[in-house]
Amino acid sequence: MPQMNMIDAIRDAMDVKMSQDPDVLVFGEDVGYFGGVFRCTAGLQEKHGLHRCFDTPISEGGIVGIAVGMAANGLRPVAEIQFADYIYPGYDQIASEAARLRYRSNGDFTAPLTIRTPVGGGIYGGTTHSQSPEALFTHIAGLKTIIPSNPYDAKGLLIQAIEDNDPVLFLEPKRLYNGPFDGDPHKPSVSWAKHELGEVPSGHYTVPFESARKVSSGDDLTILAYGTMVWVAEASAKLMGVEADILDLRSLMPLDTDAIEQSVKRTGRCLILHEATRTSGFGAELAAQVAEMCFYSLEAPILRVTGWDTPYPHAQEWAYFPGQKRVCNGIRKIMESQ
Amino acid sequence: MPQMNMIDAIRDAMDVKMSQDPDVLVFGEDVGYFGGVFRCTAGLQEKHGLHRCFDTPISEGGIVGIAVGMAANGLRPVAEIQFADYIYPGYDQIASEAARLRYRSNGDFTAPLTIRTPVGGGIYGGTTHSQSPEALFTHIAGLKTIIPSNPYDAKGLLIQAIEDNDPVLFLEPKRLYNGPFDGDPHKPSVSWAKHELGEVPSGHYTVPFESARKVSSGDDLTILAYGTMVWVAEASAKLMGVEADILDLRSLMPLDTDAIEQSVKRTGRCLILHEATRTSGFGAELAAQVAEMCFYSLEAPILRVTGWDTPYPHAQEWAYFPGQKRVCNGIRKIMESQ
Amino acid sequence: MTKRSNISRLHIPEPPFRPGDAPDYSHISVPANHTPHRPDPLCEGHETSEHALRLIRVLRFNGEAVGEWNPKLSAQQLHKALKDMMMTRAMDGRMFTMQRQGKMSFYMKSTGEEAMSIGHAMALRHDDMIFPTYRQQGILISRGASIKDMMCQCLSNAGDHLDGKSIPVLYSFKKHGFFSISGNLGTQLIQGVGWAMANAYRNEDAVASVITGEGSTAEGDFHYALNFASTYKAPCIINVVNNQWAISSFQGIAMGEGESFAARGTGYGLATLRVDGNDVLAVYAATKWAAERARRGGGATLIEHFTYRKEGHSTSDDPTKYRPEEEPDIWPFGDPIERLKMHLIHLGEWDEERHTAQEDACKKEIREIYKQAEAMGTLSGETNLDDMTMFEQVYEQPPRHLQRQIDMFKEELDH
Amino acid sequence: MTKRSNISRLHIPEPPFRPGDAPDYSHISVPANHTPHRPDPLCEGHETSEHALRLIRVLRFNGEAVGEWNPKLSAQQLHKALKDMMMTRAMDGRMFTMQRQGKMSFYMKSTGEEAMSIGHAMALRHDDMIFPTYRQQGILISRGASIKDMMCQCLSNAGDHLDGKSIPVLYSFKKHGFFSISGNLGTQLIQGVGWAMANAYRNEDAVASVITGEGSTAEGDFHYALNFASTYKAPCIINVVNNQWAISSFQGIAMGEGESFAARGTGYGLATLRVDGNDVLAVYAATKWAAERARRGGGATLIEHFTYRKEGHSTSDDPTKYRPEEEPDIWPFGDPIERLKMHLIHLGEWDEERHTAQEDACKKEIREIYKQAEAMGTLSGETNLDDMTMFEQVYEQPPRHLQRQIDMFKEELDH
Ligand SMILES: Cc1ncc(C[n+]2csc(CCOP(=O)(O)OP(=O)(O)O)c2C)c(N)n1
Ligand SMILES: Cc1ncc(C[n+]2csc(CCOP(=O)(O)OP(=O)(O)O)c2C)c(N)n1
Ligand SMILES: [Mg+2]
Ligand SMILES: [Mg+2]
Repeated sequence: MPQMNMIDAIRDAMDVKMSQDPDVLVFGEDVGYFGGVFRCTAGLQEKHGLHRCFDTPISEGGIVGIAVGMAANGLRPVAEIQFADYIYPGYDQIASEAARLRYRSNGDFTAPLTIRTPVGGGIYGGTTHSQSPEALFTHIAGLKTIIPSNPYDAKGLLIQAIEDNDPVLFLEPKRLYNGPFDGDPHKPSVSWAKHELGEVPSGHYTVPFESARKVSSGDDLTILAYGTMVWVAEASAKLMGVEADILDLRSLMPLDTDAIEQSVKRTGRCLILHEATRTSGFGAELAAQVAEMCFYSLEAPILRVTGWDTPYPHAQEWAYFPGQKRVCNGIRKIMESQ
Repeated sequence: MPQMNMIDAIRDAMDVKMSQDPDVLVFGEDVGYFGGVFRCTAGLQEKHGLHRCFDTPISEGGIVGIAVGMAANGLRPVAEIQFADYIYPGYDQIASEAARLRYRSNGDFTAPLTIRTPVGGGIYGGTTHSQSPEALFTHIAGLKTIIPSNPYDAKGLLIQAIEDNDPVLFLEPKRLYNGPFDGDPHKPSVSWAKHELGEVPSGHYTVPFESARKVSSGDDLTILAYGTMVWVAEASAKLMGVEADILDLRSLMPLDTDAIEQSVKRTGRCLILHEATRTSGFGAELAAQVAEMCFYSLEAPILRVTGWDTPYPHAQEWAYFPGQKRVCNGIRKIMESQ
Repeated sequence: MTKRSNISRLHIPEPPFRPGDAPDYSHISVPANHTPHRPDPLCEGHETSEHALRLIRVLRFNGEAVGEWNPKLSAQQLHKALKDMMMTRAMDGRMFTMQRQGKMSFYMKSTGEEAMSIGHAMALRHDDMIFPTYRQQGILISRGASIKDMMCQCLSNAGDHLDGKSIPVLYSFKKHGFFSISGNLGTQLIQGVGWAMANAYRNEDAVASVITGEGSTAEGDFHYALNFASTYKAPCIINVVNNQWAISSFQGIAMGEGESFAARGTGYGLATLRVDGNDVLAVYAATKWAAERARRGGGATLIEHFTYRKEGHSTSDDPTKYRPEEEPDIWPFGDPIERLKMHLIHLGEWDEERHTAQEDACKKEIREIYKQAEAMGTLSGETNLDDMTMFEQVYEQPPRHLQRQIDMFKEELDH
Repeated sequence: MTKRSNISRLHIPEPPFRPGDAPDYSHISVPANHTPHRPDPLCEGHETSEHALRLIRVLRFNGEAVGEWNPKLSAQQLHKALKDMMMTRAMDGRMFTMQRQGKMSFYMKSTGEEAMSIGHAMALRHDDMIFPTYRQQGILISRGASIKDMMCQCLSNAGDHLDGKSIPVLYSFKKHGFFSISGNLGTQLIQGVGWAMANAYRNEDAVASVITGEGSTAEGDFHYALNFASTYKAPCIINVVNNQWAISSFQGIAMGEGESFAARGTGYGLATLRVDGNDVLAVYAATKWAAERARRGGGATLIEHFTYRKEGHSTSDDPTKYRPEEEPDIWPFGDPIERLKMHLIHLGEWDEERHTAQEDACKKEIREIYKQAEAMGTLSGETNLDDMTMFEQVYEQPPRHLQRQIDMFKEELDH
């Protein structure tokens, strides 16, 4: 089976769909001839033609706006926003338009579009190249929000997103593009080359939404994570020597609440991780649901380990990032409490 | 003491500040000669002059953008966004700029501005005149988010907001402009005229941020609410005959977590209310904090009673709105569980 | 109270007249020969930069149709245009009254602006998708949409195809090439450009027409639309309906020091036309020119339709609070229906009697249709809509969390 | 690989040359007499619409300074301009190398564009606030900011006034009238207009100058800035630095069918100038004209600075991947430093020897300053910054929830 990093897998997903379906086209800032600042669209213009993979003006609102119009007109546009930190000029077109068109027209018009954008820190990107804004989108009814943690899921979920008949926001943890990352920036970086999740089938396959991936099984506690934090969770659990039920949520909206409920009802302990700012982050929704669904099974308070309620600093990146130390403290607190 | 409705109180707050401080100016769509579609700025242009209360182009991004520049240059602009549903074109200027300027310049520049905007439903405004987007802003570090539930608080909190040296989003529950609303649209509407919270001192006074208002005291359960839902909470508790500790949060960011913790630790039961869509609403953050802070005191699951995860429908407005019936069901569930 | 003093160097534009002032627009000259020549629809964009500053007119006030822009419509087409404008006005009148009687939550009239809708719609193909604002109900009437369906949408009753989800006048009629109207201003301009790009991508020759009020040109989406339309030569028409008012703000708040809204397109290299929006033949001619340009690969045209909003912004405001009561009547460009009537009379095709008769007939027909529509329900009375519809069309399929909320709501209904 | 074929009607603009092509810009004529006349700074905006399509130039390639725009700077001013441009280039060179050695996370050069920064800064008053992009470090050097402080910001060390919060080159120097640079493109354009409105509101005559790259003109904020500046006659200068490239996208992606970026201002009724951005005297003259217009109540001017980005976008890209390697050298407008050098030599004020000597002196001085800066720490080694600074300046005072997080972090450090 071909071995791919996450960039290759994402590119391959678009390539597969562009080859299968003439209605699929790709655009965004620097995605055409250059192939994208992270290379996710490299070669697509050469292979599929100028009109199927092209550069846009630097206008995130315009990018999402034409995507809505194209999608309503029968195409399946895949738009790239160069960094999630720059998606806000397009926020109105996403929240008020893409996510609302089906509802306000009662199905007369729909917007089957996909917006891809890199999220998360770990590359010294500072306040405007590191953000994780997922919670600003999971609150929007009519929108789906997806975030893979590995090449295999990335390809399968992206193909699913392109085929979905509702608008999908596809978040790509940029720190995972080239390899898994356990949260320790001092270790030599690992690549996907020899990783089993770097084994990506060629051709078409999908990974369903609304279904979490079981990363590891254990009875000590449940750890809910997504994106980069999945790898930090795994490393931290090992470090702490706990048997953790780690769920990679993958699909934040819609969410696999069944998997969460089953796991926490069994373990009675729940740790929630995300890189985003704490207050009103997606962890809040997860904690609220667990607190309601699993109240009678809980043996310890639900804890959130997250980024701080500050912008993402540049030089203090690793003091902001919820690394193994912070996660281990969380695990310890949860395991100690009864 | 003068009796005011919420519109008068909000106008009076601006009038007081404009009279005291030449650096305070007011602008927005239709706020000048016309006095605003909800009349909140009526008479301010006539009294203070064309240059201190004026109309802007229909450009929420531009409105917030000039506010940031004016605030950085020493003024204290008060900008009106005609409906919160239309704030999204200004989202980037709020989240990336107003809320970030102080941090990224390490205090070299700041943005002491206030953005006023009406929120909430109950006036048959449909999907684009009814939204409650508070949770999209409480996630933004560097921003403060305030929402009053009565004329007295509205004036005191707005003066506080204008005097605050950080950007403040001031949300005005439009259904409360003319009177308290207990959630029953069939009852004749009540006015602020004879209501004690309609007694608004003339001149300058402030209501502090980060401090909740105790609406009623009781030992049966704690109800966390803000804006319109404060009144629905009070009516529903009465209807159910429970002794409820009802907190009007008023300041969502920063939040009065002490008041919440003390109350829930005493009552052991917590109901959270908001009109906004459920998933990733501000209720999620409240539930997460209560679940963590009060775990050992909780005798029942924390429940959220909210609007549904749909856009705010027009004709089905009262099926969407979390009225007394839905709130009473929540109270019943919480009181029944042990 | 009239205009405010300003003691600051900060310049704040003010309209020429406020309530209490005696409005006088004699300075707005309406020269018969103001009309610029009609260039080849495939000319260079900058060859139309002068057109952005002048005004394309066909109908003289005396009823003559003159100049090279005269589309020379058949009598039958002229009669249809007149009838459609009159039906639009009759419907607006009726719905406004019914809103005042509380039958619906809200309504918006297009009085004085009917020529823009009707002339524009008649000049386009039915497969040309229009992205309208809430003030182009005339397009639906011209394209033969069911007026009853439109009324049912406003009444949010069982006959509303939108199941009451949207507020009145935010229609959606895909089958009539009428895009779902958003309550958010401006957003559809760039969507229409995307729609047009999709047509070009598939090598189809249908065009898209997007419409905005002059006030909404201040939104970023207007800039996106002009920029993307220019960059990708999108086959579309970008229409600015300058009806002088944006709720209470006069056009100068959006315009600033600019000379016209059409001129906003010049810097983008778009073709730019400015047309007398109360002249249905001029609107038709300009639209035809732009549609041909777009269809033949010439790219986008920005058209400013210069007209006047005769009534309030909506049922929620009283225009005499911010502009002189008599301003609508002394507006120098006349009334679009009157002007087409004069033309038909001038052609010997029409007379006052028949006109009055048709006016009554339209009112009667509208009253009849309204009766049938109201019979299906009203917001004030019974909508005859199932509240459950509120959960439909959020997504193609309701995810689990929405299913749970549907169950919660059912439980709420049972309690 | 060179340009792509397109089998669709959807038009996608392409740059004239890609890697593998032999670039040829002989079609871009640089006529000495291309310069339009210098109107009264208080003229009507539309009197400058021609200026938006032509190019203001003062420096001939032979070193002569000609025409009515010639600011006739003193020899001392000319020497300062040259020195500041050379220092800017020397600093860029040094910082780029140090970034390559891993001393800092990122860097951006302004090579080829120094004239815009230096000429613009020299023509403004120190109390005129500039809203720059990340490519105007020359403004700080011209205004006498400490180069060591700038370097410390890039190194995120103890000498960084921003405590390492921001990535390299996103400087903030209020005391030098240099606004905090945002990583989000375009956002500061409308903020600068607001700043200028505040000056006017207080009846002060300081102006604001806002700067954007040509690619970023596609953001909504550019439209907001032009529109609000026009509506309120804000005393500001809106600068578009057209350096032909936006990372890998050529200027045509943002420009579309437009004729120039200056022309984008015409429709708003703004004054519009287009200037040879590699001609420091022309930049100075245009800026002076616009500043006088703004100061005297004439409102805003849009200036397009026509120049060329000689190096990569930043340390993160390799420009030979998307444009011909030789393009920077054959670009017909020459190098701004060379051109001023020629002028000084032409005046008998300078010669090659002194120039080479000054080049070495600048490099040496920069190396010295860098040594001192690096001594205060580097991102790769020790920043000597307290991680706790991360929690400062989120708000004026940390609210309780932030206090709790500070305690959590302290606990984390102890563990
Ligand atoms: C984004 C947004 N901002 C504000 C509003 C509120 N609003 C509705 S209509 C209107 C005036 C629009 O004026 P104009 O564009 O001239 O159109 P007209 O009503 O004159 O046809 C305003 C401000 C809105 N619907 N959407
Ligand atoms: C809102 C936003 N979108 C995208 C980016 C990513 N980005 C950084 S610089 C750049 C190119 C800017 O080009 P231009 O405006 O021409 O300025 P130049 O770099 O040429 O000086 C892009 C796309 C960003 N920083 N902000
Ligand atoms: Mg209007
Ligand atoms: Mg550029």
